[in-house]
Amino acid sequence: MDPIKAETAASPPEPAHVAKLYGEPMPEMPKDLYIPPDALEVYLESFEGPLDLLLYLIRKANINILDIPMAPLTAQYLVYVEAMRARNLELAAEYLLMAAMLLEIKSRMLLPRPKKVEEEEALDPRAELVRRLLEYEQMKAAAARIETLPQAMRDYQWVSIWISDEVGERLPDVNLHDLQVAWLSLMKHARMTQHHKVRREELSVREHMSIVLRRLQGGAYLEFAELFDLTLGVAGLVVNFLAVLELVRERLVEVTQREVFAPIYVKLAQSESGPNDVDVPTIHA
Amino acid sequence: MSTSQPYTPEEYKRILETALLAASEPLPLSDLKKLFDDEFDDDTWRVLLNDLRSEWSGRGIELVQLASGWRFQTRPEYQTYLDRLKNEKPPRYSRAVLETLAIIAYRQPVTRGDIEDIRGVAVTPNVLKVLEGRGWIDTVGHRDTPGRPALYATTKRFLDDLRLRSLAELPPLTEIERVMDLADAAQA
Amino acid sequence: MSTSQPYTPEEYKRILETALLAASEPLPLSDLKKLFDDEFDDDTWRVLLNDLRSEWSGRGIELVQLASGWRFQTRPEYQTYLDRLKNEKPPRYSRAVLETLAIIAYRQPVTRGDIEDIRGVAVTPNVLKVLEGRGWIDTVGHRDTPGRPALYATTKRFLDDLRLRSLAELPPLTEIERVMDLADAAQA
Repeated sequence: MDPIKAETAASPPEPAHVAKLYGEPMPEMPKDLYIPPDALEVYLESFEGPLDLLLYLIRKANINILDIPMAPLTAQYLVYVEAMRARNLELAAEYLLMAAMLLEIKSRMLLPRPKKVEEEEALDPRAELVRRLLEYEQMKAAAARIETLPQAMRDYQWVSIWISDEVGERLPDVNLHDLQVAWLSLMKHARMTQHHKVRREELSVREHMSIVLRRLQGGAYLEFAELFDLTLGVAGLVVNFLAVLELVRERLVEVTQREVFAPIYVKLAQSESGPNDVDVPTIHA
Repeated sequence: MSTSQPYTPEEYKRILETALLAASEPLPLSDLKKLFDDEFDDDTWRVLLNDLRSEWSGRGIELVQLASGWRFQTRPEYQTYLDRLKNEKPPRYSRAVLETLAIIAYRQPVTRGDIEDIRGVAVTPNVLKVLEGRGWIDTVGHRDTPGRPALYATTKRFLDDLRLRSLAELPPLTEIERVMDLADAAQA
Repeated sequence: MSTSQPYTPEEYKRILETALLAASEPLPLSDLKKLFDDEFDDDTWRVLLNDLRSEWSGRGIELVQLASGWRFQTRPEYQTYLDRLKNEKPPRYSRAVLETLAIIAYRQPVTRGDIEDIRGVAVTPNVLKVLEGRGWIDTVGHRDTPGRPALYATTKRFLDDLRLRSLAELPPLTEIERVMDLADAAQA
């Protein structure tokens, strides 16, 4: 039997078990409180402690928690504790402590109330017990509420896709600003030694130098005209031409022509034949 | 896609989505902002995230905002299917664990002694270990009393796992409080 | 969605997608089959999975089939964004590497000697290896001088990675020098 279920089942008031005013005897232990002996162990162990057991007894008997009849409650409590002891259950010290507390409250309730001392309700010996019972009941209810909240792993899953890091090692990012800064520091350094004036136009010339050199890779001979990309427009062609001239000037390419009006060929400057082996006329710009 | 920046809102959203799908933890806005060089104001971010959230409506996973950030999670309606793939059942916590958790959640920060006072029984170390192991509680300090007992509180992870954005979203204790009000009234 | 079975192919696909998104390991077909009471033949499964795969094309994550099963994973192109969320600082190239790259970009084709002339210090082979390894520079020829030194130029990959259409889009040097003049003026 689950004490929580039993507690809920007890909530609609059953007239036979309605609590009387304190001082009157409690009704007999309800029949459904009877526990088969083999189940007793499991049942008793399902209580979370003396407060839980007391709450169960109070709710089961439909007692007003604010006006607990101490005598019958204490009696019932002791029955359970005795049952636990008889079953050799490892009885937590708290159960015995609570038993002592209940007996103490009960005895203080039996003392005649000192009426002359102007009605001090605070002196009700049950007050502290009631406070603890209510607080525990509140937290017990809160625990049950929390359990109903959707819970990760139980009611839903987190999504965490596999990260495919084929790249492996993380490569540094470089952006234009980095290049700008690098160049700036170079120029600063250069200024201290000599003055370098680099014009913007030069860059595109140098880009075309790289392009032409790439096309000549592998020792290919290209006809001069083939070096020019007609889609570049006039300005582009001029840059293209300047690039070829610059390549010649820097002796990076050789331009050859067998005879006047024969096709002009361009190839990478070669050294297999030796730099001084000039058996064809070389045009130097 | 390269190291430089993308251009269209679609591209921003794809990157954002990918980051959120791949994250192993909820991502706070401050982290999401690291994704792009461009700086958007918070309103733009909200639009971006809400857009993404509505793109996913009606699917099996949803974008949620939690205590510690944004995260994708499966919708509870799909759990019944996902359970079929699981070999083990999710942990079910004992009443001792749940009550301890409730006390820490609603009364934090509390010491083990506080918990024992409320529950009326000793708290076994195992109960606290279960909750710490799940990352739901941790020690936030020590009370300045003899023995300097540890003070426990719930973590952001606890809120995240229960889909709460803050402790204020915990179920209110009103029902029980109503009972207590009645008690006061009865005494008066 | 309830415990009863879905009806439309769309619903099947949504459940399948959700299971694959939530899985922490690749899911073999034998596992995926547990999702539904209905039994499909392997062809139907293939269609279902391929459909799902194409739905995700063009996104930041993709459905892939591995030896051990199916799983969603991020596309490598998005790695650079995901890296930004990691706490560790992004690696940086040394000043030597960046300056060498700048010289090759602006003055190409250049030899190692040219670079050394401009930088005023020796260029270690490692610096050029780093840039070649990244695919940002290569040898486009040899200068016809004693020793026939290699001529370095930037590659198309370099332009792509920096999202440039041509070298002409590099920050013009005039601008850089104006900045420098301003800096000098400010110092003076």
